[in-house]
Amino acid sequence: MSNSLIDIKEVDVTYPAQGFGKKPFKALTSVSLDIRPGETVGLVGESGSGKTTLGRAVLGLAPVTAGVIDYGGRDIAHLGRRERRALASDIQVVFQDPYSSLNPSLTIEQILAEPLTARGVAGKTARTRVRDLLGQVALPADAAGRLPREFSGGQRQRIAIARALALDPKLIVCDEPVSALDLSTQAKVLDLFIDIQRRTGVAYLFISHDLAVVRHVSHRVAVMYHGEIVEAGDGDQVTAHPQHPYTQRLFMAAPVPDPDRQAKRRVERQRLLAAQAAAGQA
Amino acid sequence: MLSYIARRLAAGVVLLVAITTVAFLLLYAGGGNIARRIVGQSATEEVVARKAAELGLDKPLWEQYWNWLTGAVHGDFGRSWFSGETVVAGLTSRLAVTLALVCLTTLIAALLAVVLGVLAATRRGWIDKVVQFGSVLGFAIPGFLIALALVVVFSINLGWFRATGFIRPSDSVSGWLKSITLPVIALAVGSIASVAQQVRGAVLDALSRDYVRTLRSRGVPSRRVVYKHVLRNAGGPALAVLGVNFIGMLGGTVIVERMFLLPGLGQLAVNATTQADIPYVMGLVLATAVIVVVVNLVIDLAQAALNPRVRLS
Amino acid sequence: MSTVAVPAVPLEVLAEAPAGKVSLLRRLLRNPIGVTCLGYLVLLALVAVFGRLMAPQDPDRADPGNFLASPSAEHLMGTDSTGRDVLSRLLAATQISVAAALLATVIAVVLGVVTGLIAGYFGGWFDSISSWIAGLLMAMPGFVVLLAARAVIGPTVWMAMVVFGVLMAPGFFRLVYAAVTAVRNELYVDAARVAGLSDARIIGRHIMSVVRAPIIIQAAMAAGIAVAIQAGLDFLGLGDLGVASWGAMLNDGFAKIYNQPILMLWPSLAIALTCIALTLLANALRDELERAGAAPKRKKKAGAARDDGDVIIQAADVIVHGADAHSQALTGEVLLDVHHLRVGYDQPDGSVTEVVHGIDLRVHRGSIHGLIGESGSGKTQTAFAIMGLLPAGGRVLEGASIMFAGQELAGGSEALYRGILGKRIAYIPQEPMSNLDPSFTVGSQLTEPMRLALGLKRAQAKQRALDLLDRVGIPDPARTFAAYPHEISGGMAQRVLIAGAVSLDPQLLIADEPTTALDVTVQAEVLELIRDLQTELNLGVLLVTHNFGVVADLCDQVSVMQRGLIVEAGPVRAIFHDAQHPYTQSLLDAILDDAAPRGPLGADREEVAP
Amino acid sequence: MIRRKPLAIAVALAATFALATAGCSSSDDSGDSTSSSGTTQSADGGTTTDGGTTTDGGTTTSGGTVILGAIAYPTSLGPNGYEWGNRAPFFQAVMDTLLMAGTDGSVQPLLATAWEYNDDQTELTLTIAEGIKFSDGEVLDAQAVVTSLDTFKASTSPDTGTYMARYESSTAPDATHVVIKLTEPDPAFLNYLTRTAGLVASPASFDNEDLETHPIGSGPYIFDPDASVIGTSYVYTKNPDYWKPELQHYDKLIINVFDETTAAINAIKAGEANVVKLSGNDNLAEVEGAGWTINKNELDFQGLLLLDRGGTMNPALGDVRVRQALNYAFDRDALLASLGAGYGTVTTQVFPTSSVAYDDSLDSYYTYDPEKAKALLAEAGYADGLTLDMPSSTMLGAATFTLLGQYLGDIGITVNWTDPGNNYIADMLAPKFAAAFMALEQNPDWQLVNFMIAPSALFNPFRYEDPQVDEWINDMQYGDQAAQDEAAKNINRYIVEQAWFAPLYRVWGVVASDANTSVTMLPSNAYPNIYDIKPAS
Repeated sequence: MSNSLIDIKEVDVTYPAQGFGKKPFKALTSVSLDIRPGETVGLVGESGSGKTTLGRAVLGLAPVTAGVIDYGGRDIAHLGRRERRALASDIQVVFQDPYSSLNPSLTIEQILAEPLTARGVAGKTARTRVRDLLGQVALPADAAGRLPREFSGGQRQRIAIARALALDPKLIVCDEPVSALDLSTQAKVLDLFIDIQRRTGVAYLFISHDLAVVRHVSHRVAVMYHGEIVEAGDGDQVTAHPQHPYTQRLFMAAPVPDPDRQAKRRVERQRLLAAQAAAGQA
Repeated sequence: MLSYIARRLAAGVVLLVAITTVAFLLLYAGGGNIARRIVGQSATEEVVARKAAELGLDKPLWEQYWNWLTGAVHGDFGRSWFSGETVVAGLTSRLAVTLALVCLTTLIAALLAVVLGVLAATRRGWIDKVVQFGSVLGFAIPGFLIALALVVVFSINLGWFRATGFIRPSDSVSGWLKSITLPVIALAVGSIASVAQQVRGAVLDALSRDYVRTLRSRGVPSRRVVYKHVLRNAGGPALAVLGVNFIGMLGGTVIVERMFLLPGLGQLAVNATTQADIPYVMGLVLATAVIVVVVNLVIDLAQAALNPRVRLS
Repeated sequence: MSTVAVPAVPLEVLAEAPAGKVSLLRRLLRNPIGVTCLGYLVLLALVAVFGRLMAPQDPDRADPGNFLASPSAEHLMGTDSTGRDVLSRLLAATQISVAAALLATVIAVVLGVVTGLIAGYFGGWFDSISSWIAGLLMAMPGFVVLLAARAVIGPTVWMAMVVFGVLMAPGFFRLVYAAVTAVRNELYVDAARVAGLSDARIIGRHIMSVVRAPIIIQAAMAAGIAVAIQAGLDFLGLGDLGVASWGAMLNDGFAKIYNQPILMLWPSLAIALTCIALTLLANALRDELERAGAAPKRKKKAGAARDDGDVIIQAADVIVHGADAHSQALTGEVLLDVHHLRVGYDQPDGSVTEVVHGIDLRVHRGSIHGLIGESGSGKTQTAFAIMGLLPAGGRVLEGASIMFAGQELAGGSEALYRGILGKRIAYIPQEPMSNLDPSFTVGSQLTEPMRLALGLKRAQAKQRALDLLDRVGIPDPARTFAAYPHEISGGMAQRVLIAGAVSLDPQLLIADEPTTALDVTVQAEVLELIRDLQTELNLGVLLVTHNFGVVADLCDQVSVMQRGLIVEAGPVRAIFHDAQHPYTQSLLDAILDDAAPRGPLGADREEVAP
Repeated sequence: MIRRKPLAIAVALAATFALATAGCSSSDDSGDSTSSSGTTQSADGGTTTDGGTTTDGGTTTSGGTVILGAIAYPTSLGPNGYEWGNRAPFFQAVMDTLLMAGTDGSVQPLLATAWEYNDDQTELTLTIAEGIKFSDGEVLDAQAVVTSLDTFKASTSPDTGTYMARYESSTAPDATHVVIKLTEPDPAFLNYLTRTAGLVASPASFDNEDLETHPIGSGPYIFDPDASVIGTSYVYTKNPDYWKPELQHYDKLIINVFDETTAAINAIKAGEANVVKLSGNDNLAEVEGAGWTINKNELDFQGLLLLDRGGTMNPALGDVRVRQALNYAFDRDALLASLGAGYGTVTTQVFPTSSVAYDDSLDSYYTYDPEKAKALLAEAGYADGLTLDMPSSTMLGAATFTLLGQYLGDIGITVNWTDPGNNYIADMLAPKFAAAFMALEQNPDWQLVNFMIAPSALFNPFRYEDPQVDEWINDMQYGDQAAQDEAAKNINRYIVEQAWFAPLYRVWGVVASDANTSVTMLPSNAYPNIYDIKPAS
């Protein structure tokens, strides 16, 4: 597509073997996906499906062994360290774990100013920007001088978002950004994501295992299974009327927060499993 | 498993060659006029020259090393330049003493440390403080002070143990015990507490693991959980510390050996090295390096046996 | 996922990465041992710098007419074997000894840290070579190397310390190497990389900040060892007796131990005190780090800090819904009756931090009672309290009652629980992997309680375990029985834990977030299993969860917990359809499942506010 | 402060307390000599009748075991390691010497029952006792003696260069006579035959592979290599067929090597030895306090060797006034008290008291007179002081060099100390230093002259020659006894006046013995003859 921001084409990721006599591990097989400017593409899958690897491939943190990741007309899958660094202002990340994604020994200001000073922004300008960023994620300005451990999970995730925003990126890879959060916090953070997107026009590659979360934030959704994308399409299409047997199972497995509807869902799920087993579908 | 051991041993051999080469070069660089030192102050220069020729010290360095190496490969490590005994015989008798010392110390340290460490971790309170404090003291008090205090009290004043000398177990087991008890205590004081400290840490760590609670929820008594499950999981780190201590003690016994007049490796090491008794030092370096390689291998194997997640590769 | 095979203690410290340097120093200053040691070391540093100036007499001036004098007004510590003033000498010697120890330490740190950082961060050939050299150095008999080096370069204390520094470097190398390889894959390092930081900057900023504290600890230990080694060399007469150092003084004193034993006291004291101070300082540092590291960990689990301000929850009236048609159908006897349960943790200062503030809870035989709440609400603490398995320091406070099948368990000892845990109350934990002992096979962990509690023979226990594994849906029970925990998947492990929980025919099952760590499809299967077992064995179940879907799927009764209190309780339908408490309502509102999908890009319609 | 306390405290294991107790119990022992009863008890308690390298008290009047303590061990028990001095007992136990040193300084017969020089003193005929066998069964005859002499001559023993310097050859005209040819007269040759030069080993043993660790002789004891640990403990058992049983006093003889003075003192206090050579005299009170006897001789002098008397390296030392100034610089009494614990005699001469050349007025020829020293230096043109390079060594104790440097500094001489490590002696003899501190053995006259005075002497590395002295040396070698004595006296006085050395004091060499053992010292050797170590009657 000509108007896509980033175009992932038939990408393979293979991790080299650990030690002699072991097989290399192929984490992604011929994955293709595109993201348009200002769009959220949800990526759903269970652990080991390769969804996180795809995010890391986009970030340049996973070894792409085949295929192309086209960004702004050039392949960013095989950049050198220096060129990759230059991309920092375009592609950013928010990780799942709000505890290990912030260096515990740096203050919030140091963390947020880091991408700025790395690009040569002067200290004073950086400080102003940090204050601005904290405002954007609805944290008080006095947060700047404190350490990550003084914040709750939700607040930390806001800090991580602020860091991702620091360089005004075009794309943020969000790797399970709310799955470690409590229910009520999760909703607030998701709204923050959507709000920021509306204001800045940033695109998200939004990775999650939770169909409900993905449906809530995504314009389009792709489903991953065993290192491949098995189904992709508009959010409500994929999440409400899944076509692929795996997506159907996934849809049925999530319990509905209503005792009576869930009782029905349970029966439906059993029926689906039986039908799929009969049809011999994987 | 076997191929792993073989690979480790092969790597060990490479290590040995490297170590002996370094040691040889060091010794020669620092040897000075070795022949003069062997024959002493009153010998004439002519005798010195004759001594040098006798020992091959007049040959080029590479030739001396080659001679040593070919001899060593054939199991001939030569004779000491300062005592005339064969290096193999000398090392064997010294190793018997030092290994007895180190093994006994390690054994005692391990047993006591495990008991103390577990008690400190599970009971906390005063015993915990004693272990913590003891480990600091044990680390800080120079070994010879402990040795001296032991001699003054238990051997000179009470006459329970020997102050000097070594009795072989083949001659008299009780005599052997009398001659080795104080040195072992002197050596163990330092390591018991430090190993106990490590065990304590490892046990505390293991105790905080989720499976401890789950096991107890199934009705497994907490004592059994500690001694069967926690201890096994804490065993790895403790073993590593014991291994390090063991290796450290190989040379570190020298002070105790001197104080108690034990014919051990440490004493030999000091004498041989200061005199530049090259055949002896080379044998010594080789022997200790072999022990180090073997001990490390044994520790790694033991850890693998304790912890199924450690893969040998 | 796996925190597997991390080699124990030092990494434990750095895994709980430290807070900033400043605050660590500040905390150290609040630690009485730490401040004492620091004080001593500062004093030592002052003496090292100004010692010669402070010396009342010329430390090198011998007085053969007045040797081995006992302490007197003129010579406060007496004189040595050549009549030099011991006090002056001790002051002067401090300089040499401290400088020597510093030299060795600095060399070890610089060498070990630089190579460790490079090898650990970049890996590759430098990694292989430096690791090999470190191994080589560690296999060298250190003492022999020191002696040989002494023979080569002469008996100067400085060269000996340089060599010793090199010998100690592998220790730092390994420490830093292990730390770096552990940190290299931390998310914040990835984040820094994505943020466009150069490698040098990442190492300097992120990696160093993590390895810094362990390095300081190890350096303190190393300095102590260097002091001791230097003294040891001097003691053996292998040192540099020409310069005044503690070791040289010790050597002199030891030679005269039977003439003037007090001569040995002063250098021994200096050496011992310095070693003790350094070791204790290292210990204090480590303690502070562990404390600092433990704090957020606890928060993570107990969740003291929250997003939504500081609302203080009073023990207001619990909103209790009456029974409905569904719940009336379940009329099993009351299995567990918890009344006014309070859980507190003893603090070092003697106070008690209360985390559960007096709750009532009832579980009937044959029914599932859901305890729902967000992290830190005290639901897990409640579960542990019922089983008498609160972590160290935690206890059930006065006035609580936990009646289980007519027996009071509150505050019960281990002996009281002996016949109850496992046999009558069973537990399913949250994290399947960490709840299996990694060192024992699945089979041995399953059969151990059976043999202990039921007195089964080995073969009987094994048969029962295999049956149970089969029952919980494990495809190849024999293989799983013989496997170690790390060889099976998370879903399998959870099934194993469920099998273990029901293995002793309990009446009450306490399941603490039993599906949270599992994938959705696996979760559905495990929920299915729990429901089947519950019906089959007519169990009472206390299900702790934060997931309303799970509650809707399984529970008959629900209690909603917030901040250590139950705010609303009742039959499951009442909670879902008729929530009264604002907190319950806000939770239900946050559920996304019923929210409309966002739709394609450009549809540009209003999002549904949660 | 009393004796029970150490136990309680040492159990507590507090560092400083442990130290203090070590202090109390030792320093109190002097006043607490009853404690020696405890010590003796553990000695003759001797409940450990273990074999091996142990003691069991050795309390019996004849037979039993005697345990000796030594401070040095031979580099080899074969001819390449032959050494006397402190190493004498190791050899004397297994091998007989041709002649024996008497406790009065005389030369006594042993294997050789008679000896005779020819007129020009270049041929020595020895008569060998008959019917003696080595412990391996070989016969000890004249040919065996010749083999031993030749083997020693060809060996790399430290002694061979000195003792065999003038040995040309020897022959055995018959089974009981040995004729030794010298290249020139050697007045000390008979002395040498009481030492390493006179050791006779089984000729068959010279071909043995284990010669270095298994000597075979005809001596009173047989070496037990299996029970011994080379370098630490040497075990000898009684030779049942010994030809001169009156020299045999024990069933078993053990020599333990004490590297550490404190270990030696501990052994003495714990009663784990019978006779101990002490490496220093710091603890004599302690030893006596344990009920032991101090046996002493004065054998070494300690002082500065002013080697560069010709001024080739340091011109200042070529000036006799500078050398004399060096002699006036030291307070010898204070040095002896401080460095030698007061056990010794200050001296300014290098000849021993046993020598005819000895003159007790020469013990105080130079007094402590720094003013005079400065005046002499000024006179020699060094009013502003001078610099002297000297070696130092930790082996000789740090205190020595501190004090020497200080005294010299007081008269304006700055010493640059260099520690050559293991090469102290090698560098001194190279020669790399104009002067050096040293402890040298005071041998009988002719030996002494050839050791440190003659142009070819080992400790005359600059080969300094003085025609006057050369003449006296010639008299000593070729003259009759009276001429020899006269020459020795002249040499002694001359080199004191010329300040060839700056001797400080003679130190006691002490061999301590317990109550059960009697020891008679030799005037000329550090260690007594093992024959002179007997059960006390």
